[in-house]
Amino acid sequence: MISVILTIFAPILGGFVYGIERIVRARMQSRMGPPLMQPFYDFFKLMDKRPIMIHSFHALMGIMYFIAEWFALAVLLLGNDLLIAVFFHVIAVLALVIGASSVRSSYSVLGALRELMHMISYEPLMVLMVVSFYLVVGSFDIKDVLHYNGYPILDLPLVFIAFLLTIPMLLQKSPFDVAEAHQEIIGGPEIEYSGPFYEALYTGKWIEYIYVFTFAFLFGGSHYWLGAILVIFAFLFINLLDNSTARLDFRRMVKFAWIVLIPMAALNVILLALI
Amino acid sequence: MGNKIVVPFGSQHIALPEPVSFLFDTKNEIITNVKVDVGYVHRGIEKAAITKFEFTNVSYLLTRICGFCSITHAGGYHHGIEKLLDVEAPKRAEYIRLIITELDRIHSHLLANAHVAEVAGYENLFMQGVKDREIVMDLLENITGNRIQYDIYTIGGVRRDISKETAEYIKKQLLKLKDKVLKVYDFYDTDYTFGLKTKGISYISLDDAKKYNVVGPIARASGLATDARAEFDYLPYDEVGFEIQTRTEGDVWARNIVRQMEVIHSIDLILRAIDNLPEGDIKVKYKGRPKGETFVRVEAPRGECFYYLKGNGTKVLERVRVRVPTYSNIPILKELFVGEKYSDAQPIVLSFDPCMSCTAR
Amino acid sequence: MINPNVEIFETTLEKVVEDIKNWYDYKKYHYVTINGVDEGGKLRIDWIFADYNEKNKMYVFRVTDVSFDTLIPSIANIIPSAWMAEWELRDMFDVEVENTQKGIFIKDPNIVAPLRKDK
Amino acid sequence: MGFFSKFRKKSPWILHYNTGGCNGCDIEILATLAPKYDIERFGALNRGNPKQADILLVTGPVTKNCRDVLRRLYLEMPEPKVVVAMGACGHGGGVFRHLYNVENGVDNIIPVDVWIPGCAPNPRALIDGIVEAIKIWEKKSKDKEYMKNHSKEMIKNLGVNDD
Repeated sequence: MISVILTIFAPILGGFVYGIERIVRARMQSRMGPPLMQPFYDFFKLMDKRPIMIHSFHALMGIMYFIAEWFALAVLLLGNDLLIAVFFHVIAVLALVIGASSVRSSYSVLGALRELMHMISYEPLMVLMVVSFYLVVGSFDIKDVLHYNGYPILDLPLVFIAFLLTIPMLLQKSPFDVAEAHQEIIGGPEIEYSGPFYEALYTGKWIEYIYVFTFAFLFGGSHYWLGAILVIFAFLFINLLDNSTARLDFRRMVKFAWIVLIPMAALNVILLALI
Repeated sequence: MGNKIVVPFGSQHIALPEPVSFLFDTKNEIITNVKVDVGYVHRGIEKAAITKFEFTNVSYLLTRICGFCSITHAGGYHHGIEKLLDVEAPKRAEYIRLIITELDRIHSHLLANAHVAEVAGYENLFMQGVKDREIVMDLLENITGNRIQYDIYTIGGVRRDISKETAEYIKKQLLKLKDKVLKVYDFYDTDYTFGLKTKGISYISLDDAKKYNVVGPIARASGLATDARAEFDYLPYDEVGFEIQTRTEGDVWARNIVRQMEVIHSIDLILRAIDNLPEGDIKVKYKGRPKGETFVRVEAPRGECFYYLKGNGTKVLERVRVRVPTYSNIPILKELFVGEKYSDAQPIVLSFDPCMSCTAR
Repeated sequence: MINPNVEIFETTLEKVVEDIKNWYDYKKYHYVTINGVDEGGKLRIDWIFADYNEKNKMYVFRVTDVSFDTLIPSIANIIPSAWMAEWELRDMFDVEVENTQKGIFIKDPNIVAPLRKDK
Repeated sequence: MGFFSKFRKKSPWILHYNTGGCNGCDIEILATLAPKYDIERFGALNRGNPKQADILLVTGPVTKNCRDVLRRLYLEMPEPKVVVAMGACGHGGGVFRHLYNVENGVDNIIPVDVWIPGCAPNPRALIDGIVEAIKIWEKKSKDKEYMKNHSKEMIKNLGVNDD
């Protein structure tokens, strides 16, 4: 029941997470920052703008991104296979990529290509993480993970660290905000969306927050307090990282993911399988 | 990624405060060719200075060439026109001019450095840099009455004096600023990701810097010790002990470091200037009309600024020629892009601290 | 009057490139800019240089009485950064300079040679 | 959409374009983003993207080379939108009035709603101008101006007949 409510209200919850994040970021930069409700103000403003679309397919792909993102979250929360949730997330990002590369703007096309680089970097790791959950818990089902009596974080410390360092890639945060890169390609894939269509992307991002932090929560197993601590830790950590790093090149991101993060997670999985 | 994508950078772009257009041909995000258009800001100031304005008012026009180095333009013009009129500003006025010029340099350098951090994706460093800069802006507002366009120069002196209390206030605030600047300096110097983004990018060798006649912090970052403050007599820099700051790395990182070093040196210069502030008038009367011609070099925050003035004994000058620092740095900037990544293009452009409104006038 | 430390080399349009080539040493001198002055129907062009080592010292190669329809030689192959000043000279005075194009600053075809007094 | 208009005044996204000013105003815009003035308190962000912007912040006299870019940016912004002209140069050219390459002010090219005086305007003046712009923006949105077509006169002024 709680997961149904969580799924339905995921955009709203994600909006609040984003609002908190904007305040935290502003305070870290010694600013006041916007009010907590700011993302919703943005949301309602965008709804009232005149809809301008490049072509209908482009707009459709923007909405597809939002729907697939929500669907991935629903699959994740409503107790289906974790692996399927990961694949639905891939579909969501692919919709974004296809939409972005269907227009002529070079920023949009560059952003789409960079978004693919993001996928190459983090998707193998997501799959590895799900597999490691299977090895620990013995099931792909979220319910079993949440009822697992041990502490997955103790079995999977390296996977957790690798996942922590992947969050900046998933949520477009500073060392790896390559696809969004506001000062380079002005938002990348989202540049050509406007008004209500941009809204779909904007809220899709909020859902992604919930999607990502759910995974962080799973590392607590049945100990929900541990999960909550891990989520708060992950939230603060990525904000700190966001505020203390410069943006790196996409080549460096892919290298980092494949040379450091994936071997690290794989090592954890191998050790787990041996023991 | 992508066989050949043409990426426009400007004339409207979030990383650029002013209109300049670069058109990059990229292949896998590596730049293979570049087209530059610097003419967006051309307003025709040189023409207006010799037709519409009398020599007493030209200064107001010339300071509005650029908001960053407005005081340098006023300095260059007034140094030249005072030569032509054969007046000499009193010592106290010269010192006040020096103080304002150096304060202007500090705020310009801090903003330039912060902007490089911003386009490198390091938003927090931008915020910290600009936060410190507000101290200087307060000082400037305190002394001159405005934050950006000061117009404190007048022929034969300055408009406003620095009172004893203000001098004390400046000293106190500058010492505070120095601590803060040293803190941020540490970040520019040692931050790992910022180093990854800036070290070794767009390297200019000493030989290239000389061949292309690079000026300002860009030249000094390559080890070329050129500075109009040392090479031309226009303000009492010798008396306050000016030294040229150089680095030898010649990349984006070194340019930031040079600017940061200059900020600290400028703070020292101002402190010394305030300690030795001579007593006396701040303005002398002049008479006559400008006649003859003169060449002036002054140091703007971005480098050497050249002025040529020619008067013919009437109220209106015959020729005003302004050659600004970015003007002589654009040729090498154009050469630097080829072979660099597109994601490094913004730090490269901003590390030159380009001033298009100066360049096109 | 003129600054006491400015050294002026009077030369002619045919010889100026040769003169600069023989004199210029990029390790010692610093190219500043090219400046044109309209002296009542005739153009005066200065090639201005400064010294890295000597304080206040400047050198000027000066060609006077250039009519507006002569071709002005380019020094861009001696000093690679000189092209900008040459392009600007062309825009501002509507004179022909070797290897230049119109339109670095002035793109409107209605505006011709703003710094010339007869236009 | 009366309900949504309630939230309108809290999220102005800014597009900034310099049309040939002296940078002074642009420095102040950067200062406004920075900690001391922090315009994000009001929800304002510097988006740099005409398609997602609500307020067009123009600085400087419009030079002839910048004119077309400015016009295009204005047309690319979806309605409702507000134009703010910042600085003395924007008001009829300022010190650059009647120079040969200058178009004398922003309102010769696009319709302007708010003027911010000063050379250069203080960041406080800029914030005040943005607040003023938000009021006009709200009114425009209530009048559903974005549902109407541009008047013939304005289309002529913008020169988009043959675009």
